[in-house]
Amino acid sequence: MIKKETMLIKFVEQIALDTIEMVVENAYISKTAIPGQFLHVAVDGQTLRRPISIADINREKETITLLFKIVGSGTAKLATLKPGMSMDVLGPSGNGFQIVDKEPSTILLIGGGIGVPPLYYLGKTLAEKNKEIISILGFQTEKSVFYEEKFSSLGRTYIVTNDGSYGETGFVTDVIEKAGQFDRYYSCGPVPMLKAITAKLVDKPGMISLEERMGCGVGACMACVIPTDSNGGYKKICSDGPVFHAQEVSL
Amino acid sequence: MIKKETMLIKFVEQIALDTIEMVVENAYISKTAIPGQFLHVAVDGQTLRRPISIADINREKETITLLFKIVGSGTAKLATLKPGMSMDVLGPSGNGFQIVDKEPSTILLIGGGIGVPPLYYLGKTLAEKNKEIISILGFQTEKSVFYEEKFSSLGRTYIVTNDGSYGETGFVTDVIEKAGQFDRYYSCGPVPMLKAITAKLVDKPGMISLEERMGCGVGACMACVIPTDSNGGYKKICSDGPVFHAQEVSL
Amino acid sequence: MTNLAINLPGLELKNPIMPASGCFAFGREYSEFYDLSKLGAVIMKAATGTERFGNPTPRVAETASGMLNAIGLQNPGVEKIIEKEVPFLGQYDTSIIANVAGSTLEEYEKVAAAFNQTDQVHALELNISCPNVKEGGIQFGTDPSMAAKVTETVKNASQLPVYVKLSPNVTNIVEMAKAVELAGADGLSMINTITGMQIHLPTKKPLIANKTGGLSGPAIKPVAIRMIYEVKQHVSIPIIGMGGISNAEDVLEFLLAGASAVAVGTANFSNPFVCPEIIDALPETLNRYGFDSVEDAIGKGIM
Amino acid sequence: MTNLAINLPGLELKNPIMPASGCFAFGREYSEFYDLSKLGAVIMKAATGTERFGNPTPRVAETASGMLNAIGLQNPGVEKIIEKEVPFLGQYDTSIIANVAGSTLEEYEKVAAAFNQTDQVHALELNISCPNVKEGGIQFGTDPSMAAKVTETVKNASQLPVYVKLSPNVTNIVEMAKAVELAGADGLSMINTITGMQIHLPTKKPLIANKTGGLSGPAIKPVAIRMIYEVKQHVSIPIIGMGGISNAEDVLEFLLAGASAVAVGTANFSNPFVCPEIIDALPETLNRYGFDSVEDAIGKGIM
Ligand SMILES: Cc1cc2nc3c(=O)[nH]c(=O)nc-3n(C[C@H](O)[C@H](O)[C@H](O)COP(=O)(O)OP(=O)(O)OC[C@H]3O[C@@H](n4cnc5c(N)ncnc54)[C@H](O)[C@@H]3O)c2cc1C
Ligand SMILES: Cc1cc2nc3c(=O)[nH]c(=O)nc-3n(C[C@H](O)[C@H](O)[C@H](O)COP(=O)(O)OP(=O)(O)OC[C@H]3O[C@@H](n4cnc5c(N)ncnc54)[C@H](O)[C@@H]3O)c2cc1C
Ligand SMILES: Cc1cc2nc3c(=O)[nH]c(=O)nc-3n(C[C@H](O)[C@H](O)[C@H](O)COP(=O)(O)O)c2cc1C
Ligand SMILES: Cc1cc2nc3c(=O)[nH]c(=O)nc-3n(C[C@H](O)[C@H](O)[C@H](O)COP(=O)(O)O)c2cc1C
Ligand code: FES
Ligand code: FES
Repeated sequence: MIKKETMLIKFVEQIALDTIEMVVENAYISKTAIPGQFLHVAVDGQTLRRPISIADINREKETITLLFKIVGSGTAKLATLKPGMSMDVLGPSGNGFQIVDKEPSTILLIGGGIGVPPLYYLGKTLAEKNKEIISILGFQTEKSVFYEEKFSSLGRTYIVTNDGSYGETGFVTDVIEKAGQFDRYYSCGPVPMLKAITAKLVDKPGMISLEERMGCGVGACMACVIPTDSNGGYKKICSDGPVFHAQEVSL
Repeated sequence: MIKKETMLIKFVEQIALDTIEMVVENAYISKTAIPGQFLHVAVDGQTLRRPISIADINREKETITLLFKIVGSGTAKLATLKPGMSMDVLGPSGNGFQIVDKEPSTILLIGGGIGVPPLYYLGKTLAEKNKEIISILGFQTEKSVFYEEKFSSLGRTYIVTNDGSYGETGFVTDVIEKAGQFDRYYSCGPVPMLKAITAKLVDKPGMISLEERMGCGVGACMACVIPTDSNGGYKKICSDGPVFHAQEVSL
Repeated sequence: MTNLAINLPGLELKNPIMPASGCFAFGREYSEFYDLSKLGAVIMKAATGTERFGNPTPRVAETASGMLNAIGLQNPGVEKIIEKEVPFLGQYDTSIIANVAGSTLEEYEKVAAAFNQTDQVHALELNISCPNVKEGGIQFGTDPSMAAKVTETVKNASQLPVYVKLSPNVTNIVEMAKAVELAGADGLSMINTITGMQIHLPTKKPLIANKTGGLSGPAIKPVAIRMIYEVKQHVSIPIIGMGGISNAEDVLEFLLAGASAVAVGTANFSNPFVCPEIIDALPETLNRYGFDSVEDAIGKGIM
Repeated sequence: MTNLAINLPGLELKNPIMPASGCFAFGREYSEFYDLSKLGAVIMKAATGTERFGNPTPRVAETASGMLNAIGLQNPGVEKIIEKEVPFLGQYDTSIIANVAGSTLEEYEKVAAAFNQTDQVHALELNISCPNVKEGGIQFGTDPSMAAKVTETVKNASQLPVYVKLSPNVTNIVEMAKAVELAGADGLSMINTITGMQIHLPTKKPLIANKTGGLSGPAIKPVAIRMIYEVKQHVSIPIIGMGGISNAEDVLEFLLAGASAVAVGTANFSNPFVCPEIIDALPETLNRYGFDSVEDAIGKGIM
């Protein structure tokens, strides 16, 4: 259930170009959130809240890690918050990634830019369930790369940069062959990337996490819809998503 | 000349009911400001700046003291600032109190509520010029009283509260007789008080400091005008004032 | 004890606070945050004759102290609303106001008539002002004779009191208000959003897919207050006020300007508890400024 | 090198940035902060036929991301402006635009004609939209035929190019723009303030002594962008855009919507250096979004 919670900021650090890692403390969120869910974060002076994915959780310490990129006024203000200050959030919001528990399997995680964060908590959770994890993480350039070691500790990890300044050159889709066999995939990133991936991997079961501009973040305003493939209905990204089956929505 | 200056906050403390004393550091303002001038203070998230009088200056330490009452959103936000943070101000603004240097004389200072602050810097400056100072300070209630000792160190000081909870009971005008002989007066406070004082002391030379809602604070927008007694012209409180000769303006 | 109750045509409100149409869907989502029985009333999302999918996304944009929206009346259609949503809201001890929209006179008539099927709806809010409907909605809201016509049509089709929701995008709001009063409106609801646009620099295109959207939030409050103040002096039907309300002081400002009750829209998005928090704060706020009841304050700012 | 220059009727601007009328008086105050020669142009405070003292105070109120003003055209009268203020501004290497106001056709005519005496004024901005003049100003600004009439009158009286400043307080801004274009306007200036009100809770009265005031600042930017975007597609005269501009990104947004130059009003009050700071930031901002010149960007957001 979504609650309005106050989170105590424990740690803030820039970990890549314009990219902030923030660790916050909250009992309720840390106990209840699952991978793929997000927090709807209030930012002082802004009319609307900002959706930010849950990048990691430490249940013992009751902390949540957020990773966000400074792209506009809201994220810029969030980046100025300091340990000891607090943050007002709604969460945990949305439906997370469905984890198929039964069989042993190999999982491909494909993240692009600031779509990478939710995949880390997912990957960690899957690794705890003894899945084999392969990760492909795409960034624009070397300076934007983050969490390479963290993903590497979960399994084989490929870094791709658009300009070739680090790791492989090109797009995440260029590396999928290299990654080898896998049973299902999970992806989050910009829509063009998700389009290319879902087209390429049309035969594999997969789930994708989507972004859209939001009003309420709780399913009440109809701002964040996406057409579904089945005849004409809309789903709400904030409450039906942000995670969908790869072939469920029309990108 | 008015400049746009950054001031470093050194000290913030609540000194009476909803009343904040703030000491800020700035070389230019501390060197150039005279009693009666004000600062036009930017407040994060507010469209307009807030005019706050200069309550004291320490030229050696290059600090300026501001005293303000929390009455709305702007002053409430100012009150949350902490030492080490900085403040953007325009100043020193307006024309201050004219000090008649020549003869030895007795000066009556009459302040009401949050009109008290500019009189302290004035009183201190006059005391340095060996004037005799008598002060009458009016407040709503005991909890609102501030700077009694500071004024007492300048000379005889009467505190008046509307509800009689401290000092004399009533209005500042009720105490003027008690104060005895004086040569000229300076006053700052709510308009009804200034009206009563200028009517009562019509035969004495005096100066009063006025308030009005401001736009620009530099004389460009015509928001802050007051009719003058001479036929029909308007003066601007931000640039012609805030200090006027008692009989110059029509209250 | 401070009296928050207020009686309006069709509506015996225990307090003057209701969520605004389109900002609260049909209550389900916010019912997980608090008991909707706390609310004076709920204004439902617009209902049209048949299901609508609305506009393409992006549908919202943030602006300084406000937001733009162009949802485009997405709703499941009036029949489904009556079947599934009204009974849900009917569980709560609060009044229900149905927001009626359409593209043609016939559609308005059909939607209004449909609500006669249920006795759980207490009043209609006639949305002649949604700027996001292209087929004619906007004309209804900006032409006094069209506005009068749709008001009459809906009055004839419905047993319920009708509050006509006015658009602020007009030269003369008083003329609009008088036209719909004359046509039989039982009350007014004002203001709807002001048409605006934001251009997204990276794409060099209007950010909202529909190009224009409706501006709401604190940015528009001064316009709402002005229009209510003007209209109140020229009509004798009550006004439900809205536009940028986010706290109890704002509510009092609307009451003083002439509103008899208020709706809260955009503020729900930043604080889902804004309505109950306002209700809790209202008695103290009224008292602080010398009022014993909501009734007392209505129109007291008019000089 | 990025080209900020833009040529408009009567105005060869070295950059598209000018302070808006009424927010900069006649330049004296801000000339103490920076060299006015930096500005593309200066739009002077409104001139009327004779001296005006304006409205009682309070004349301004703060609102969310905006402000209300009801100065009421306080100015020393056109003759004194020509005698004392124009020569002051004339010292600077910048264009001068005179804002012409009045209560009657005759007054507009007189003011416009008076500016023929000086060759230091480069264009007139015809203020038919000041909401704070009761005697008829508002009608000029909201009725297309009245607007056309005053435009024609002023065009006949003056040798200078005339930019008509439109009021946003209308149902149909395109109709207004087309009417004044047809009547001979050389350009448009938009938008003026939106009429609003704030009620002061402690006194239970409208805070502004004039009751209503004009809303300006970032709050109204979406309305300005929308109106410019709409009008640009229906007129062929250039538009000076304004309403809530406070940085170089805002300027680009106005250019994309169809403005050829812009004016900055309210933002001067919080930051006296806002105009020169915008001018300094503009080349980089244009480049970042792929433009080499101001000219390039004009109307590029229209789809
Ligand atoms: C479910 C979800 C999860 C997300 N998780 C993350 C994350 O973990 N880390 C991260 O860096 N970013 C994440 N984003 C994107 C993030 O929400 C935006 O970058 C952020 O809202 C931008 O705010 P701003 O004020 O800096 O930008 P501005 O452009 O100033 O914002 C203006 C408005 O547009 C909205 N907006 C702008 N870009 C986006 C976007 N891409 N998606 C949705 N709304 C947008 C803002 O929320 C705001 O309402 C997520 C988005 C969604 C929908
Ligand atoms: C020359 C001058 C000197 C002043 N010196 C002091 C001082 O030393 N200490 C102090 O506590 N107060 C002083 N004031 C009053 C102070 O400016 C206001 O209390 C303050 O602006 C209120 O801001 P707010 O946001 O808290 O209130 P709000 O009511 O939220 O403010 C809304 C708007 O109204 C304006 N406003 C509200 N009250 C006043 C007022 N009394 N005078 C002018 N504008 C007002 C604000 O500046 C703002 O633009 C002075 C005023 C003037 C004109
Ligand atoms: C996302 C959104 C959707 C809206 N949908 C409707 C609607 O369906 N019908 C309607 O009459 N008004 C609709 N409105 C307008 C609001 O009911 C209200 O009149 C307006 O937003 C002003 O109030 P506010 O500033 O409190 O949001 C909508 C507003 C928003 C922000
Ligand atoms: C205090 C003030 C005074 C104004 N006086 C005038 C005026 O005399 N003539 C005029 O045409 N517009 C006047 N305006 C309107 C501005 O020129 C401008 O059109 C409007 O404020 C929108 O721009 P902004 O949001 O950048 O302020 C005034 C605005 C303000 C805030
Ligand atoms: S953001 Fe409101 S429904 Fe998704
Ligand atoms: S505040 Fe602008 S002239 Fe005084």
